[in-house]
Amino acid sequence: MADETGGAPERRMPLFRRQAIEGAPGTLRLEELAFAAKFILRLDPQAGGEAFGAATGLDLPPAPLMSVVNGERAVLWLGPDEFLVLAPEGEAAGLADAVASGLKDVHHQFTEVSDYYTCIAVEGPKARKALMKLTTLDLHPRAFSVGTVAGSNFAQAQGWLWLEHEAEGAARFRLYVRWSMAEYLWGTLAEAGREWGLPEQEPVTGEPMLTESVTSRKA
Amino acid sequence: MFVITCPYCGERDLSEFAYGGEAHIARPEWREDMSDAEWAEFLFMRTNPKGILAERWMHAAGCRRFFNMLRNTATDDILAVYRIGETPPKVEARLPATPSGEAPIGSGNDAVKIIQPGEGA
Amino acid sequence: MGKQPYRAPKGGLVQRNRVIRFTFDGRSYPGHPGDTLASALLAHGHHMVARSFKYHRPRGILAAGSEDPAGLVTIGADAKRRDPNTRVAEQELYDGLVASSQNCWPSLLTDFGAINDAFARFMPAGFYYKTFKGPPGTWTGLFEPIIRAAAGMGRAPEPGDPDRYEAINRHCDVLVVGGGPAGLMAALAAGRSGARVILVEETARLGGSALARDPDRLAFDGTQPAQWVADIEKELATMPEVTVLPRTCAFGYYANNFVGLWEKVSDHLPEDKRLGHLPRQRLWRVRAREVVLATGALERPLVFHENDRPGVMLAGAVRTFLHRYGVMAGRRPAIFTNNDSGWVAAFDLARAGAEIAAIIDVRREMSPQHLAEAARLGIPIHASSTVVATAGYRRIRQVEVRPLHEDGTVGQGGSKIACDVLAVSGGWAPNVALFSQSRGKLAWDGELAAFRPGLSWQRERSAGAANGTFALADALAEGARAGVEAAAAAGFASGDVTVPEVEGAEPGQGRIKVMAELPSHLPAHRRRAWIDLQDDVTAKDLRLAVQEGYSAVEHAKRYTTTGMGTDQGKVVNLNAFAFLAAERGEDPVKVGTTTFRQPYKPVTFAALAGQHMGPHFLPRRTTPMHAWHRRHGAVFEPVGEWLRPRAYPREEEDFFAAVQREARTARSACGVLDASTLGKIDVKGPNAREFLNRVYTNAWMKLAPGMCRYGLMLGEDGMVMDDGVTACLADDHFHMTTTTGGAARVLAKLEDYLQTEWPELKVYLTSVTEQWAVASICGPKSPELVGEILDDFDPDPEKFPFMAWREATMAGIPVRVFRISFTGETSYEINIPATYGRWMWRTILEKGQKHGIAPYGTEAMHLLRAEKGFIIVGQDTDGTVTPHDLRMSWIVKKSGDFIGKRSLFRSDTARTDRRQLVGILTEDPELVLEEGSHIVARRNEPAPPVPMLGHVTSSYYSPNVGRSIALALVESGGTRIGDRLFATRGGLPTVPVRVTETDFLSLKENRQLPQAPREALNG
Amino acid sequence: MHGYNVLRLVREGLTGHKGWQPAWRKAEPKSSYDAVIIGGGGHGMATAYYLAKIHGMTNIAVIEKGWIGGGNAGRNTTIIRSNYLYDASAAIYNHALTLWKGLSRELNYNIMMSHRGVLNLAHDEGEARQLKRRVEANRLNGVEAEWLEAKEVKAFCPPISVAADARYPVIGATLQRDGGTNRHDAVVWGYARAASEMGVDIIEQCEVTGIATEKGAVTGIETTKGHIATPKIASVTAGHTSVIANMVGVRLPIESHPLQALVSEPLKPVMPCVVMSNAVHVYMSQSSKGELVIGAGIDPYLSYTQRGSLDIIEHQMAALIELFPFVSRLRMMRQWGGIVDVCPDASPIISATEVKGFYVNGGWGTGGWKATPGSGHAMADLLANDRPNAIAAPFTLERFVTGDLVAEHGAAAVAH
Repeated sequence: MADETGGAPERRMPLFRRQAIEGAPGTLRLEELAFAAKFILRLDPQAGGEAFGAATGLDLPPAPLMSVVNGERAVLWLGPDEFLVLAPEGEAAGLADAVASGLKDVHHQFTEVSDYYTCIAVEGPKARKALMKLTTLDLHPRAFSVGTVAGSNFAQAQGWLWLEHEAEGAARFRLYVRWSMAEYLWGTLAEAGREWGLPEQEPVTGEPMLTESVTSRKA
Repeated sequence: MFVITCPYCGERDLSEFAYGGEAHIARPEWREDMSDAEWAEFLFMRTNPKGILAERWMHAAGCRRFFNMLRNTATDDILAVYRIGETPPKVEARLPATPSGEAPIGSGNDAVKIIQPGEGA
Repeated sequence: MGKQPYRAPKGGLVQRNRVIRFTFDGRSYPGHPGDTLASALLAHGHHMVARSFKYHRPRGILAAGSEDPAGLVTIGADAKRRDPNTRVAEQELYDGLVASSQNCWPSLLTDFGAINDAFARFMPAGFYYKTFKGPPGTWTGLFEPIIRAAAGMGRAPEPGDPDRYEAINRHCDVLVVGGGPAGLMAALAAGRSGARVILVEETARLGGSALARDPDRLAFDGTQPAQWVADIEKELATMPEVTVLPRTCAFGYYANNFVGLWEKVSDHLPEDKRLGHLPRQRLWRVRAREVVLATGALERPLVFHENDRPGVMLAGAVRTFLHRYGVMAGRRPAIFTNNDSGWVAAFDLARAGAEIAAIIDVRREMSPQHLAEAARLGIPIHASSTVVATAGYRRIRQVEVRPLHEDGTVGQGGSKIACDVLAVSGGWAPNVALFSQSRGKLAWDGELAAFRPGLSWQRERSAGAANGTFALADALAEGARAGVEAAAAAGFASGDVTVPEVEGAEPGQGRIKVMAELPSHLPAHRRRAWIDLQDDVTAKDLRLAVQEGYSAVEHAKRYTTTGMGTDQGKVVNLNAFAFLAAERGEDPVKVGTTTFRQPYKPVTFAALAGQHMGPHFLPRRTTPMHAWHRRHGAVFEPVGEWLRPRAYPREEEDFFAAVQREARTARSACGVLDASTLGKIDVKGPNAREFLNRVYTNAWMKLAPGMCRYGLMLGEDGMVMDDGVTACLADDHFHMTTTTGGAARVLAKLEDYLQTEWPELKVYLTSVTEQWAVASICGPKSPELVGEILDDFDPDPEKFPFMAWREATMAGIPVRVFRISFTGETSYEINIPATYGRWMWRTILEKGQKHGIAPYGTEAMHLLRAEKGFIIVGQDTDGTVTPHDLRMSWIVKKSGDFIGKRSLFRSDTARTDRRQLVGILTEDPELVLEEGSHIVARRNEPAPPVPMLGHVTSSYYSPNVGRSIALALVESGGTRIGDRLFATRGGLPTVPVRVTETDFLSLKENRQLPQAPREALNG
Repeated sequence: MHGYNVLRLVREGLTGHKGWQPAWRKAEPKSSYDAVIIGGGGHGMATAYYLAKIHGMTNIAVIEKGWIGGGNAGRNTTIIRSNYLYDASAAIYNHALTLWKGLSRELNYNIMMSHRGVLNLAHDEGEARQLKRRVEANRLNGVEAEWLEAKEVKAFCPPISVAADARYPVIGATLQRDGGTNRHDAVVWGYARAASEMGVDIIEQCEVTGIATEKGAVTGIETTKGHIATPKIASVTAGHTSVIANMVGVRLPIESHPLQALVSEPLKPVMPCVVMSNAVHVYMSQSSKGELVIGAGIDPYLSYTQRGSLDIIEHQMAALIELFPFVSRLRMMRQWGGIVDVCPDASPIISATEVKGFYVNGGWGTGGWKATPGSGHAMADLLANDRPNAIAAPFTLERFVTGDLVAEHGAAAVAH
């Protein structure tokens, strides 16, 4: 088959088949963001927050559900001793080394999850409403302001929602979801946006399965 | 389908949490002479109260932290949330109305749905 | 039929200038936008629309809303869009609507089922409990099919529903249920405070009872009702935080102020106008800080002989049809009432041009004001009278009225009055369904002779008629107050609301005279006074229930089926409770009510499922190599949420042949398995080893960096829960793997121990399952292949031994290579960052081609591991199996505690004659046992119960052993090696088998496979 | 006994049904009984009936805090089957099934025992493997069971979807042909009527407030209708077993959970049998009245609130539509909840306790209804003879200490 050439390493995101989609103008847009470095940091902020800051130039979020952005790097609060650290793709190795040496005397864990998670950008004036078809989080501007991070279930997929930016009523959310759930979540998000004209995104289904039990059939 | 206040993330829908069973059941230290009955007590025996229960929950879809909660199992009223390792706070429950601890709702007892003579507001 | 003979000359909120057409039972009729199916049918004088459940009696339209128990039809021309049991009073009319009657054959007017009615005296409540008790089988075979065919109502649609549905979550500060006068005021007040408000109205437009009044005789601050409502609606629309939802029913009030709303988005549109981008219906899952219940009141029917004829309607419904829809329910109506509200209906009808046949009032004393008005309008009055009989088939045509004595008997004489509709009013009761669902306690109100909200349980308040406040001015004030208070309780300063001045207020229902069943000249057992019009429960049935001891309200309900119809007794239950109280001679408070359950009215299944149907039903978790698997003909199997390739059948190869080929290739050349789905957990911290020591049954203190170890994890009950290989990355850093299905459970359990049981251990866990795409390459050619695909890598199994791992690169991409094996072959498990997984997989297969590589699926994997006797947790274990039962005692350390250890010493768990895992070889090497076959001691099965020694957990035809193989859990299996036992085969003759060790490949290598005795070969 | 039959019905029909007597006496408590059964549900009534009928103990009372049959008896989805995996379970559930078959005649009360057949679906090879193992165990234990391939499933139950591209395709099912459904209220009323006729006192609206003991033995029971002396007390209060046991300090391995069910609006016959699915997590049958009776899972947390919630129902509906596409436009008419007490091994407790004279019958989890006659039969025997008979022996409390559990998680199946 034509595409069966090994060749140079080829990187494919989970939603590589999916183009960005958009509803009626000024409503809603979905896009899988380009590859970026992601790490899970497990660390007691009391014990190692300063050392982490010294090593990476990043403060840890001062309170739950908050994020800290410094240039192209960001830290998202996931739990009292758990953070998602974001950086441009090229900085992954350097970041890991910096943390390893800067925190070598502090009990911590810095695990690369760049490939574990992908990120779907959900943006536009209807972004909040579209996401509320999937999650029980209160996404009203009074309850979910810019910079907020929350882990929740989005339909049947766990994910991390970060309101990165909002201007003139158009919110830009980033939704971090694990690889294997991306296709499902994309389809469900698109379905939620049908009301505003998002095109239908037929999920990849129809895998052939056996419809009879074949245990121990004879030779 | 109640709302649970995660001690870290705040009010969230029940669907984000995983139930962890009765709280404050310490795993016994291993001893050669521990009796089967003693072990069974840890393994299986539960208070299962109709009333105030100390229980464990994990914020599975959020911060993944375990925490403890006091809940009135007769009404599902959540009375307190506290962190692992903390002692349960003193709480009062809206007490069940009938002697055996019958819930003030949903039983086969008609009295629970309707204000009976002499029952104050 | 172009005319609408019963359309009032003026009035109503329908668009009279537009005509739309609908069909009922195949006949086409005109109607207007704004009509319901009920109002459109009534405009043609069509009262009879249905048949009742049990006796198939003719049924008309009793009420004007969703509370109607009687008027049920099937909607929809297309069998895939068929909606049975739809209330005509609720269905909005649209152009092209197709309705048909149900529960009748061959037609509505001529229904053979009506024969039941002739035998009604032999079919009282619960008759079926006393009959049809023949020998076993007669119920299932004989009586039940007949009863079932007669029961039921409409027919289910065909599969293939073309419509979409969706669910939405929403939080708000104040949820107002009910768009009538009180609800409007509450929403306005709360809205002005800036609070987030949702206002829900069940019908198509706001206004509620204000629209059921003569617009010329009611004004709010001088404005006509419809205009007043429109003004409020306009103001609400300007408030960004207010959401108004018409056509939406608050159907369920759950814990913590969670309220389910059901919005009908497009059910009122012609089928060709239903917009594809909008769903048919929506479920709103609302979490409200405060709730205002302004759900209004429901009118009770009166219980009298022959009160079930089409044309007997609630007086309030008659008014609603007149003022809201511009329809005269009849030209010569009679009114039958026990309170003042029936009179008002009569006056409205008279003013609209009807000739009022009579007002029949059971009371002796009536409002002088009303008497004067009646006299002015020339309406005949029958005071202290009751209807004792009615006549008419398709609609009522006559009532027989007799005087009612103080002692509750009827006098002689009286008169027969011709009429074409009978408007009845038994008084109004607050609609407390949602309040009661919220766990609020009801209070008995003797003056209303009804229950009203008493003690609230949740953060909720009732207002207006729902709270028993019937006078319009008071209801408005109460609604406004409720809105202000609710907003304040939610933290919003009150908005400024002025309650409008009402002109034309009505005095209410006056003093009501409740009689559970109105008397008649007929003896009680001859009277047929309906209480439940849908399920055909009469006063007689309830009396019989009490007589037979089913007098508790729930017993009476269940014995007679009162209130168990699709209306769930919204209006009829009130009479049932009153009747029970009277019959038992007890206070209504003692009798109580049945439980007001969710939903308030029936809610579509698909709306509850929302968008999570069809392709969006459940996630299909897939690996980075999934597309390749699909393109290459993989057959999949669900493993938890994952879909894994099970085999890759080639053309003209069936599944079994594919598995055999894949398994052969894996041992003779090279095979590759997508193992990405295995759970992976990064374990790090100074106490990581101690942690592993406690969670696995074996010891971990000495595992060197660069090496791996297999571990079994138990539950505290000592039973095997999960297994996997853990690699030591550094002294304080490990890479743990779990089974595919167990990943989430294991991580949660490990976190549990760390956070709650052993907080002193410094260990962090992070899931890395999907960080890595994993290809497991095995077979004699695998070292060569691995050497080719990795950069500068020496795969020599001598130097890179079994159970070691190395870091390496593949075309420059860092990978981790594990020398671990689930097949017993030389194996390499390559982990690469997932985004490169697809590329890695293709590279392996391309470069493996010259080595004869074949991808293999989970089925071949299962077979390959069974050839070596390796277990699969969940297949060879079932939650009742210890490591000792698996004869894996070698993996259980003697010293130190671990999860589940103590349980292994319990008296039963420590027994040595438990079922143990052994190999099973059929004496006929070609015979493959069915998994789940049982092992027994004797060839011939005795009569049941047959003593069972165990069962087959895994069974395959093994191409590499060259015969069938099986694993089984067998009682004292370890001591039976070599024994001859028998395997059952679903009733076929048992077959002889040999108990063996489990590593079949070694048995073969060592020539220890048992030889079949002659008799087996000879069959 | 004042018999129920067609002739009598016709006669009464002609004379206004004036001759029917109360089905059971409305008894008030006597000062003492030979035994008191707490709980007027199916199991409690059956216990009383068999105590009186088989063991001749008629000086006994059933006390019920509300109205009889108002707890789980009136809230379950009435599925009857006996296709359990282990010998101990097969024995008790099949014993129950045998009793069910003749119960309408025995009680002279039509319990509408409909042997419509019960399908347990397999959606993957793992399930198929477990179910086939169960079928074989059933066969060897004399329980009617057979394996159907997908196309046979479709033939037996046409509305089911066996689409190959379903998220969880049906690959086969077990069928127990003599399984089915019955009418729950009728069972309770029928037992009550027959027991009352033999002299058993059925005392409603009587709530237990305490249990009196002396030297580790039961002496009486405190109720809202006063003290009743008795040497033997049977707690048959599934759902609330712990509440009663806590009164005498007996610790149990039980947790109580809400379990939900719902019905659709009535329809003409469309579902020919009972269908249960573990993977998709639903089960459905159609009542004689025409409603689709649908069960959901238990709430995962401990609770005694007998009420429905919405989240469980939503998931369940999606699953149901996946399996039975024709239901999407149908409507949920009523939802409710009951409280089930769940044992760690998904098997019941029929046991004496460390308190002499205090016996427990409970822990039936989500599937107690089908056992009703068998449970009552065994419990009566235990109460009368103070030692478990062969059927009850595997279900004593001892097993939680020794580890000899009857792990029926697979066969207990989806909550029902």
